[in-house]
Amino acid sequence: MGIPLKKVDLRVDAGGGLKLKNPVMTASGTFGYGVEFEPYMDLGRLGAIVVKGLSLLPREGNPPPRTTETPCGMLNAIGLQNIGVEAFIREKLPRLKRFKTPVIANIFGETVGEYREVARRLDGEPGVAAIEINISCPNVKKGGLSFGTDLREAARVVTAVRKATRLHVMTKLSPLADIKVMVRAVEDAGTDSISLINTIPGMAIDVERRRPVLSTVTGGLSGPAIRPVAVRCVWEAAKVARVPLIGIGGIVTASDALEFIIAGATAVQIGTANFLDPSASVGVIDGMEDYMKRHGVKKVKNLTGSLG
Amino acid sequence: MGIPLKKVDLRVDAGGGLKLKNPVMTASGTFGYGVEFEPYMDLGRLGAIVVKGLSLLPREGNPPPRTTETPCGMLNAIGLQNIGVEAFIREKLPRLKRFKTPVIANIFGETVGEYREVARRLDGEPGVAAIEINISCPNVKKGGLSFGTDLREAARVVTAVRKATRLHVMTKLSPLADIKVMVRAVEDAGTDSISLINTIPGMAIDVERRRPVLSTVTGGLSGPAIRPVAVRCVWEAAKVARVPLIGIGGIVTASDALEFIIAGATAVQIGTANFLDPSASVGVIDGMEDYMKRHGVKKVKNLTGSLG
Amino acid sequence: MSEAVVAHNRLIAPGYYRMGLQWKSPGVTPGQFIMLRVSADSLDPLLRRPFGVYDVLRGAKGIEILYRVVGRGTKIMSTLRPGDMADIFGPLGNGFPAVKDPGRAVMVAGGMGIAPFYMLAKDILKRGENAALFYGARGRTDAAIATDFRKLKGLKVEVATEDGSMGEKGLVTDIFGKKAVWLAGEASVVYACGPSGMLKEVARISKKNGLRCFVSLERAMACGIGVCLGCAVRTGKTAGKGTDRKKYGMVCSDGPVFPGEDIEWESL
Amino acid sequence: MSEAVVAHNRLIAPGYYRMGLQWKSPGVTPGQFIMLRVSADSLDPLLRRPFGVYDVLRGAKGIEILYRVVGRGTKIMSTLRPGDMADIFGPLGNGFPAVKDPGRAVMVAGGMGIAPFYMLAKDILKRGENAALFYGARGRTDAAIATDFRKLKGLKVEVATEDGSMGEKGLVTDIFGKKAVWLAGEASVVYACGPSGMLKEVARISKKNGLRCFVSLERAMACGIGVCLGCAVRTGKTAGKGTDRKKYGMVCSDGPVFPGEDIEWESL
Ligand SMILES: Cc1cc2nc3c(=O)[nH]c(=O)nc-3n(C[C@H](O)[C@H](O)[C@H](O)COP(=O)(O)OP(=O)(O)OC[C@H]3O[C@@H](n4cnc5c(N)ncnc54)[C@H](O)[C@@H]3O)c2cc1C
Ligand SMILES: Cc1cc2nc3c(=O)[nH]c(=O)nc-3n(C[C@H](O)[C@H](O)[C@H](O)COP(=O)(O)OP(=O)(O)OC[C@H]3O[C@@H](n4cnc5c(N)ncnc54)[C@H](O)[C@@H]3O)c2cc1C
Ligand SMILES: Cc1cc2nc3c(=O)[nH]c(=O)nc-3n(C[C@H](O)[C@H](O)[C@H](O)COP(=O)(O)O)c2cc1C
Ligand SMILES: Cc1cc2nc3c(=O)[nH]c(=O)nc-3n(C[C@H](O)[C@H](O)[C@H](O)COP(=O)(O)O)c2cc1C
Ligand code: FES
Ligand code: FES
Repeated sequence: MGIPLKKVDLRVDAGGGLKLKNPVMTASGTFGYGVEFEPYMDLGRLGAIVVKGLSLLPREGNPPPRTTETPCGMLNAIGLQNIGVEAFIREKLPRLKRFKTPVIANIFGETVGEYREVARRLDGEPGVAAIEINISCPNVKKGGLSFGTDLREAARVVTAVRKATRLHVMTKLSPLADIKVMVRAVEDAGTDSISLINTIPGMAIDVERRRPVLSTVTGGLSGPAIRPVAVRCVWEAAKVARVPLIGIGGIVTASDALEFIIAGATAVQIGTANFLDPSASVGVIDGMEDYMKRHGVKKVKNLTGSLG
Repeated sequence: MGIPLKKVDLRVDAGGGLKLKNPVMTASGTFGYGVEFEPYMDLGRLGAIVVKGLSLLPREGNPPPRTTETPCGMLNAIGLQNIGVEAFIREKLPRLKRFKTPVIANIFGETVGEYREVARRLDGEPGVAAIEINISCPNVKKGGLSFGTDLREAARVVTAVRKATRLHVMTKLSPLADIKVMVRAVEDAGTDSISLINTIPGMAIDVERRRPVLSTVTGGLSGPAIRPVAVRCVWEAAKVARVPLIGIGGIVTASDALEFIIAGATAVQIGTANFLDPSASVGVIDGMEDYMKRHGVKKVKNLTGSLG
Repeated sequence: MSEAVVAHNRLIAPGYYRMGLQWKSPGVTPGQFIMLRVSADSLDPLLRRPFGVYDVLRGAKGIEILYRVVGRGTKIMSTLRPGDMADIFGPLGNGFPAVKDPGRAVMVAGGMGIAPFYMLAKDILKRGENAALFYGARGRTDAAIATDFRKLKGLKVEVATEDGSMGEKGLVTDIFGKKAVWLAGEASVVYACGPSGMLKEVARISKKNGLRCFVSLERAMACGIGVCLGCAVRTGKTAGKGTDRKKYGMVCSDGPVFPGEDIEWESL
Repeated sequence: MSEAVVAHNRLIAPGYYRMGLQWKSPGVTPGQFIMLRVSADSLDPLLRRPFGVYDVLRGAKGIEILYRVVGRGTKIMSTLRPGDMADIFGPLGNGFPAVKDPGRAVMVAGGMGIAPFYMLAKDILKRGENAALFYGARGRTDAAIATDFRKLKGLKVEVATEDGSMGEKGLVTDIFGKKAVWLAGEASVVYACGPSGMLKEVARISKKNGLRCFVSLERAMACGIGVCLGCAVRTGKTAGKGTDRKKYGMVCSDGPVFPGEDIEWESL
């Protein structure tokens, strides 16, 4: 590292057969089913596309209001509204798989059995490269975070999904989990990689009306506000993890993304920033390339865990 | 509540003999030893002043850099630099106690014994109204957060301090604690009130140098960025708490403070906002009074837990 | 997303501004909106703010928006000056549907809800159709923003103010309600935009009188393109093609304009 | 804290601005600084930014600062226009100590470190004492900000640029080092401000030559008044009155000016 370069290698290996042309994915729930972004960018440039959380049956989500802005962040309580795994495969996947970008299906269930069934349905579906298990959604009554903060439950979900599919299995952690032990638990249950963090539970009150802003009272905090917490979580996970880590939380610029990679992540996901600029992730990829050229870093994978 | 009022009652009873003329205190570590703010405001207007964390012996704190800005927040890793409890009593207290504002001593120890000794030294010291036990500082190697996330350790510290003093005992929780059970644990150990939250552990990386920004790698995140998380913590605590709660985290305006009170806090503390404006807390008091007049709320205590 | 240049940013009534934005915009349908990033150098306010397109600049060289300062974002916007850059995204949403041969197109606007109607009114008049605007404001000052509409030849404008300082004293739904039967006789189509209480009432009156009615809704928005699923509104009939799995419509992408009868008004 | 009005905000060299702030300021000692809140309507950037006082406006009607755009905060500042409000807090810090009968006051400035010396130079010259400025910049463009100093009658100005495009080619410590012996003979006092590597070298040269030396340090600051304990710098001798408990000095309240020999340079 040192001499400026003309060409750099952005490829990363996220383990379990998941190879990416660059380390920048879009985060679940912030990029729809991917196809909505076609008018605004070249989807083929992305490292991977993680689609909105899918459940076995369609879910209608929570009543509005579902989002509100907070300082440098936002709260959401979408409640995993989605068209269901069948409709996804039928209606969205055919279009999505035409791009040279791996599609990662984020999945959710209210019971371990539901997680398993969604995974089974996706297994072997051409065009699906990996499954991201969401055990960290704070916005649903059943499932979600109740699995994500309990070591035994988390392991049960991962084991069940692992058995149901030969696809790469990525497990998405909550910042509320005891990171180090949770990393071990999901690794032992067979996850191929770990993504973190999901949103941080938070709430906002409309003081004029003395009512919660969100219909569900609490929601999940995302955006730049949470970045320092997310980087710390990745750094803690990196101390013990044996599988690749995917860093998520408040990334807007290449510099933000590099914080995660230097802290120990192999790749990153861009969430809320897609709302500020639908092509934010392309900007991050370009900026990362610039950085590497400037610093003479030939392979982005050499940056992972390079904190001095 | 409803008809606009000319006069309102801002007094609150924080329990355990701690009565305040209004619910707005300044948070530990952001208001020095209080006296530094004399040139900028009337210290007599504050509900209470919580001074910088005191230890048995002076502490020199962590090497610099100790702070850095983050989106709508800041990270600090001061490491509890302080002049020690003796010097505080000798040099700062005489001046501070001349104001008609209760002084709350925030205390810290590396062992349970040290907490007890600091508390004992403050007990009966005229001019000290309460002790706030900091079991939630993320910036010290020993003590601090290691007590704050372990139910048994937390209870041991509170029990020891409780026995060492007849002063009001306030226990300050970390957002990383399992809030509901921690509330119970410190209540059972005899705390008179609970303040929350302390900073959220976070980190920032200087990507150009591939080095942590803070000398200690991780630090504590404070400021508006964390407010939604803090309000949620207070709301969760309020569901189970029997003692008064003091809300802390990202308060800048009266509206911010009211979120905490409506969520269940009896009083609040202003931290990072003191750096934006040294008289921020007076602005919060005035704004709160305005709000009450406008909404016809006679007593601020009627707002506590008034979330509809 | 797209860099635009502020052409003008004029105070037109206390708290109300009209901002021209030079911008290579694709064609705009009346009723569509844009999302503006308030500050490029700051992450607070974080999210883009949605604004209806008020007009298209001469030669389609950009657009104009009409906005009221209500919070921090719009306050910051009001400090922008000609030549400043502004980051806009759009046009977004469906816009008002053109209805074949309406006897008369009736626009019912409450407060800021008047914004998307200027372009609509011009379009309708250009097509040689009849148009009327019912406008409700709090008082004379707010009502001043309707001045431009009075200059549109052929547009009937009726105003109601809550304090009676201009036009009739009362709500816009009062003056609209009085004329509804007569309008129904003309087989009019109703377009409404404003606070949801008002829209509900317009939809009710329209339905009662057999008037086709389209309402333009407002919701806090994060993405503006139907992907965050944040701006949900409970819809009945338009809920997807024969399935029951899409009970919520997204104001940004399924709307902001919905047939009045498709909204579950109790849920708003 | 205090509302000030922007009197002017002039680009004086690429990236460098001088901003006048009308403000009922208390008296300012050269070397003191103010903290400016970059945006009143935004919480990002959150913290105030510190700037040395460059000059006092005529009739003490305010102050002037000289700043370089380096990041978001200063970028936003550069967009402020005359008449805009600015929220400032200060003056803060100790300022340069006046030394009794110095043979000559020598100012050594690196880059932006020149800012606090304009006021100091004027004060020294007004007292009828001798003054010299050694100034180091990267190149001609940066060196342009020293223009004002050349107009101060009686001030000797020597410039070094890294690229040799103005004055001598080299570092400011080179030109200062060459004159140090001679200056020592005049019993001069040295004031230095700039990057810490440069300050360390100035302190070393001064010590070697028996020159009294004061350095003005920079640190990221949150509070500016010694309460957050964030801007710590390891000091040796000035560490409090005979106790060892205060090994860190606070740049904002114990400084920004420290005797050169009191800083533990290895820790910077
Ligand atoms: C499709 C659409 C078209 C719109 N067209 C116009 C227009 O042409 N002219 C105009 O002046 N306003 C319009 N609005 C409303 C405008 O978006 C809000 O006034 C603006 O976002 C407020 O931003 P702020 O930062 O000033 O206020 P904030 O400080 O964010 O909030 C102040 C108030 O505005 C409300 N608000 C905040 N964000 C939104 C939002 N996204 N949508 C609705 N209300 C919000 C808040 O609940 C609060 O009551 C439109 C909204 C939508 C959804
Ligand atoms: C006592 C004191 C006096 C100063 N006087 C002047 C002056 O007269 N003119 C002038 O142009 N600058 C001066 N500075 C530096 C000035 O404060 C920073 O350039 C400014 O805060 C950068 O803000 P930003 O948002 O543009 O940059 P950021 O985006 O915050 O950061 C850009 C770069 O500036 C550095 N920086 C950020 N904050 C500070 C800080 N508080 N102090 C030092 N460096 C920082 C960062 O590390 C980074 O390298 C002074 C600093 C101090 C401590
Ligand atoms: C509107 C919204 C919807 C989300 N939906 C999902 C989801 O369906 N599944 C999931 O695992 N995470 C979901 N997330 C979490 C994001 O994927 C991401 O973990 C989080 O927002 C933090 O990243 P950010 O700060 O870059 O947004 C959602 C986030 C937002 C803002
Ligand atoms: C610079 C700094 C120093 C702090 N020092 C202490 C301390 O000594 N003891 C303590 O209990 N909390 C300390 N805190 C935490 C604050 O009291 C408060 O809990 C936290 O900052 C959240 O509130 P805020 O967002 O309003 O700042 C410190 C915070 C900051 C920013
Ligand atoms: S604003 Fe995101 S779906 Fe409408
Ligand atoms: S900036 Fe807070 S102590 Fe110096």
